[in-house]
Amino acid sequence: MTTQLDNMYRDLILDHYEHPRNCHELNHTDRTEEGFNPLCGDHVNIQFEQDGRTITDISVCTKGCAICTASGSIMSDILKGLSVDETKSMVENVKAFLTGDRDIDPADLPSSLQALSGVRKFPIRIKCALLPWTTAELALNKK
Amino acid sequence: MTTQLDNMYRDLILDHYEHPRNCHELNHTDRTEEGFNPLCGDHVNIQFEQDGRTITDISVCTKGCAICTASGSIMSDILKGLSVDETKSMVENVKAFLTGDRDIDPADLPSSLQALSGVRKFPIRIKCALLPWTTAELALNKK
Amino acid sequence: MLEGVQNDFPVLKNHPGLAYLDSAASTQKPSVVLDAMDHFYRFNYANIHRGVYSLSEQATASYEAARMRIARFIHAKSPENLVFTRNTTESINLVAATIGESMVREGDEIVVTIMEHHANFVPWQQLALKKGATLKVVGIDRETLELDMAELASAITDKTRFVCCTMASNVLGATPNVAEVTRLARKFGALTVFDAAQFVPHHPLDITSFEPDFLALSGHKMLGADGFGVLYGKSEHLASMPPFMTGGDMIENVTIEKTTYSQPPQKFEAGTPFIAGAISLHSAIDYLENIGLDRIQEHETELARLADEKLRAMGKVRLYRNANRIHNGILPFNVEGVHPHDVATILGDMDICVRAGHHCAQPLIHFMDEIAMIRASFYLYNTEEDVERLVAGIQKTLEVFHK
Amino acid sequence: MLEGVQNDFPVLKNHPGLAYLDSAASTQKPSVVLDAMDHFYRFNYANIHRGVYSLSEQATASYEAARMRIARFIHAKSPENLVFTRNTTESINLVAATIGESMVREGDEIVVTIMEHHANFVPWQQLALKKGATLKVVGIDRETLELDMAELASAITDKTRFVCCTMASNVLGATPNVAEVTRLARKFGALTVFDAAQFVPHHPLDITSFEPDFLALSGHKMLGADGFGVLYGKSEHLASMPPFMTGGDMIENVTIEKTTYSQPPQKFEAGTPFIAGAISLHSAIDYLENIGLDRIQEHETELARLADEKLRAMGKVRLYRNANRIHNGILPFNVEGVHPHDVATILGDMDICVRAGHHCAQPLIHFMDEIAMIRASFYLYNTEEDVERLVAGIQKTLEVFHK
Ligand SMILES: Cc1ncc(COP(=O)(O)O)c(C=O)c1O
Ligand SMILES: Cc1ncc(COP(=O)(O)O)c(C=O)c1O
Repeated sequence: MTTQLDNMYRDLILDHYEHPRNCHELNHTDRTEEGFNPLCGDHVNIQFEQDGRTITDISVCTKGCAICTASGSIMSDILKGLSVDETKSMVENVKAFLTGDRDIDPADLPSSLQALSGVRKFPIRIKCALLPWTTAELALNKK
Repeated sequence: MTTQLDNMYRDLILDHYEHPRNCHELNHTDRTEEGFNPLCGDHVNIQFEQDGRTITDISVCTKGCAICTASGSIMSDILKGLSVDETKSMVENVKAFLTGDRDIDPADLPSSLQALSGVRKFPIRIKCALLPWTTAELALNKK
Repeated sequence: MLEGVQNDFPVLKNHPGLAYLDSAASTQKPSVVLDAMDHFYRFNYANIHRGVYSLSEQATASYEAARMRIARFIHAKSPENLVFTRNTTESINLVAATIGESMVREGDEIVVTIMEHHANFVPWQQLALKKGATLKVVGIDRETLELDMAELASAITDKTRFVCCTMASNVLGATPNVAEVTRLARKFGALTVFDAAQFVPHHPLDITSFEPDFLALSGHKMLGADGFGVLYGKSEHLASMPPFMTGGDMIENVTIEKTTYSQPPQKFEAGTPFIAGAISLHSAIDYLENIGLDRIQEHETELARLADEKLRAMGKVRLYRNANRIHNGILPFNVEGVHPHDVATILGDMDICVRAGHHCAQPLIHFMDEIAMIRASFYLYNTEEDVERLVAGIQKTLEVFHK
Repeated sequence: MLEGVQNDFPVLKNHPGLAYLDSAASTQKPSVVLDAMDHFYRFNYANIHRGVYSLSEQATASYEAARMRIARFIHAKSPENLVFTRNTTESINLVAATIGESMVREGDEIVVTIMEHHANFVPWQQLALKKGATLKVVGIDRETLELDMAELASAITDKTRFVCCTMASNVLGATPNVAEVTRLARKFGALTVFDAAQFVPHHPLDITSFEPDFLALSGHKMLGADGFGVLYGKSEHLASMPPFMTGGDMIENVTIEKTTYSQPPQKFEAGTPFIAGAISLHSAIDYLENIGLDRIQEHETELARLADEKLRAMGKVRLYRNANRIHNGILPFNVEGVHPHDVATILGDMDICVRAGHHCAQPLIHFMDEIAMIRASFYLYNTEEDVERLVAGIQKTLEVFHK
C-alpha cells in the first residue's frame, strides 16, 4: 500500500467515519438539501437551523464511504456558529483546496480539514469528499 | 487495365448500352414493375404483355449504368416468346450464373448472356446485372 | 486451468503485478484482436457499401464477414438478423424506440426482472411511463438469488407486450432459464428481449434452442473493441419495424417528399459504422472459440470458487451468492464495516482492479438492501496469483480499518 | 504543397500506386493516430467513469482529455457542450429525436437546404411528417452552385423551429455563409443545426463567430477512427433536452418507479462508449493542427484545381462547380455518355479510388437533373501524381467506351 493511501485513511478520517458527528434532529429546520454521488451511491442529508444569517445548528447524515462520511462529519463541526456568508466562502475555499483549482494555504483552513488533504491524490475520490460541501452550498443558495 | 475489366466491357455489352433494345410502348400491359439499385441510382421499368401464360411482348426501359442497361436489353431479347414458367426458371438460372450460387453450365444459357459473365469478377457490380432479372421476377410473381 | 493465455494480452504483459478483476465491466484485448484492427487500418481501410474500388470492397467484405461470423456464433438463421450498434445499451434502446414505441399502448404491461442492468430496465421503464403502461418487476428468490420463476409466470398476462430479461446478471452472475422465460412469454404472445451482454463472453449460445425475439450483446465484454455491439432480431420484426435513426446508408430512395428504406439490417445502420469494431469482434470470437468457451468457463469458475472460499474463511467478508453455483466468474461481496468504495480504493492502490458501486443495477442492489457492492470478476486471463492478490488486498483493508 | 505527409499514412505506403481520392467519404489514418489507439489498448485499457483503479482512471482521463481537446478545436465554451456519438448521423438524429421531438408541433416549419447530406435531411423530413409540420427545402443558385441566400431568407418565418444547414456540401464543396444563416434563423427564434462533417477536416472552426445551437461532426472524415462522432450543443439546450437513449452511465438514480439523469454530456452517453475513438480524434486533431489546416486547404485546393483544369481540357468531362471556387478539395464531374458507375469501376480497376453515385444527397443530385455523379476528393496526403492517375483513368474510360 502506498503512503498516499495511508495519508487518505488517517485515523482522524476513520474516527469520523466510525463515529460521525452531528447527525441529529434539529429544533427547527430552516434549510435542507440532499446530495447523491452516483459513483459510490453516497447519500447525504443536510439540515440547517438558523438565527437570522447565522447557522445555529446543523445536522449532517451520511450513508456513504469513509471519505464522504468523514468529510460531512468534519464539515458539521466546522460550520456550526458561522454566518451564512462565512459558510459560503468556507465552502468555496474547501472546494478549491480539495480540487487544487486555486492555491489555498492549508494554514487558512480549520486544521481538521487537513486530514482530508490525502484525497487530492485520488482524483476519483475527490467527489466523495466534496459531496457534503456542495450539498451545503446548494442548501444555502436556496431561496 | 486488367483483362477482367476488358472482359466486362465487351463490345456486345457496350452495343446494348448504347442501343438498348425493346424500350417501347406495348399494346396492352399485363404486368409492370420498377426496380431500383440505390448503389448507382439504376432504375429499370419492365412491362409485360401476355397471352395467357405466354409473354407476347416486353418493354424494358433502363436509366442506369452500362452493365444494368445491357443486362436489361439482353434480357428483353431473351424473354420474348417464353412462357411465364420458362421465364421464371430462366431468371433463376441467370441469377445462379451471375452470383455463382449454383454451378450453371453456360452452354445451357442463351449465348448473349455469356457477354455478362465478366461481371462475376466484380462482385459489387453483380447487382447491376441482376436488377432487370429480379425486377422481372417480381413482376411475374405479382398476383 | 488455462495456461499461458496471459501472454496473449499486452495489457497484462505491460503491467506485471496487475490483478485485473473487472472483466465484467470490460475485458482486455488479446493481441490478435488488436492486430486485426490495426491491419485493417494499415492495409484495407475505406468506407463501406458504396465504393467500387478494391479497398472499399475489401472493407465491405470484412464488415459483412463479421456479420456472418457473429451469426454463426449465436446460431442465427441469417446474418441479416444482426444489426450492428454501439453496444448492448443501444441495441435495447433501438428495440424500445421502434417496435416498443409502436406496440405498447396505454394499459399494456411490460415485464422486466429486478436483476436487469439499467440498460434493460430504464428504456422499458421510460417507455411504460410514456405510454401509460405498467412496468412489472419480477423479483429474485432471496435464498437462491435466482430469478423467481413462479413470480414471472404470474406476472405475464395477455396484456404483456414485452418480457425483458437478462441472460446473466452482471451482479450475481445468475443465469435465468431463458427457454422457460420464452415459453411463458410466448403463451401470451409477448415478445422477448434478452440481454446477453454477460452471457456470451462465457457460454456457447444457440438461439435456436429458445428463439428469442430480440437479443443484445456488446463486443467489449468479450475481447472485442469498445464501441461495437449487436442486436439480433427475428426477421419478421426487423422487416416491419420502423427505422431507429435515419440518414445515409439506410435509405433506398430519398425525394423531397418522402424516403423509402433499405432492407434490414441496413435499415437500422444509419451513417458510417465502426467497421474496425466489427472486425475486432470477428477476431475475438475466433480467439474465444479456439480456446473453447467451456474451458474458459471452467477456468474462471475454478478461480472464483477459490476466491470465494478464501474470502469466506476471513470471517469479515459477506459474499452474495448461491452457495451451489458460481456463474460467469462473478463474485459480489462486501467487507463488514467498510464501504465498498473504500475497499476498491485500497485494492486499486495495490493494483487490484475490482468494481464497487451499484453496477448499473440499482433496483437489484436496493432489493438486496445494500447501497453498493464490490464485484470481482474473473476471466480467461486471470490466475491463482490474482486470487492471492485479492485476498491480500482484503486483508490489508481490514488492517487499515482496524477490523 | 505539402511534402512527405504520405509517409505518415500506412495505407499509402502499403499500396504503392494507389490514388486514394475518396477522402470525403472517409479519410485514411496516420500512424500517430493508429499508434495512439493501439497504445491505449496495450497499456491503459479499461472501462471508464466508475472504476477506482488506476487503469480506469487513466482511461477516463484520456476520454475526457479528448473532450477538452475537441472543445478547444472548435472553440466551444466548455467540454460539457460536447456529446460523443457514433457519427454525424447519430448526432443529428439525437437532436431531432429529443429537442426536435419536443419542440416541433403541427403547422410548424423546418427549413433545410437542397444541399444536405441525407443525414441532415431525412431526420428532419421524417420529423416533419410525423408532426404534421412543413419541410421547406431551400435551393441553390444554378449558376454559382451556392446556397440561395435570398430563398433562405424568405423561407424562414416565425413558424420556423429549426434551420438545418450543411457547412460544406459533400457533393459540391460549397460552404454557405453560416453567420448569415444563423442571423436569419435567430431573427425568428429558430434553432440552427449545422452539419460540419465536411467542413472541419479542412477549415479552422471558431463557433463563437456564429454561435450555432447544434453542430455535428464525424471523426473518420478527419483522420480519426470510424465509429466516433461529436455533437456540439448549447448548454441551455443540453440541460433541458430529454435523453436520447437510456441505460448505464447516464443515470443519477434509478428506482423501480422512476429515473433521474446525470448532467450533460453524460446524460446523452448511455452505455460503454468508444473510448479509443475519442483518443483517436484527439490525436488526429493534434496532427492536423500541427500541419495546419490552412496549409492543408491550400494543398488540396491546388490539386483539385489542377485536376479540374486537366479534366476540362479533355472536352468530354462535365465538371459541376462554380468556376471561381473549389472547396474542400472536392471535384464532382461526369464523363459524357458514360454512366458514373462505369467510370468508377474502370478507375477502381486502375487503383484510382473515387466515389460514384448520389453521395447520400439524392435531393441535390435530382435538383441538378442528374442520376449520379463521380466525386474525386483530395486531401493532405494526395499528390500531383494522383492527379495524373485520375486523368489517365478518365482517358482510359473514354477509350473503353469508344468516345
Ligand atoms: C456533409 C456530410 N454530412 C453527413 C455525413 C454523414 O457522416 P457519417 O456517415 O459519419 O454519419 C457525411 C458523410 O458521408 C457528409 O459528407
Ligand atoms: C448485463 C449487462 N447488460 C448491459 C450492459 C451494458 O453494456 P454496454 O455498456 O456495452 O451497453 C452491461 C455492461 O455493463 C451488462 O453487464
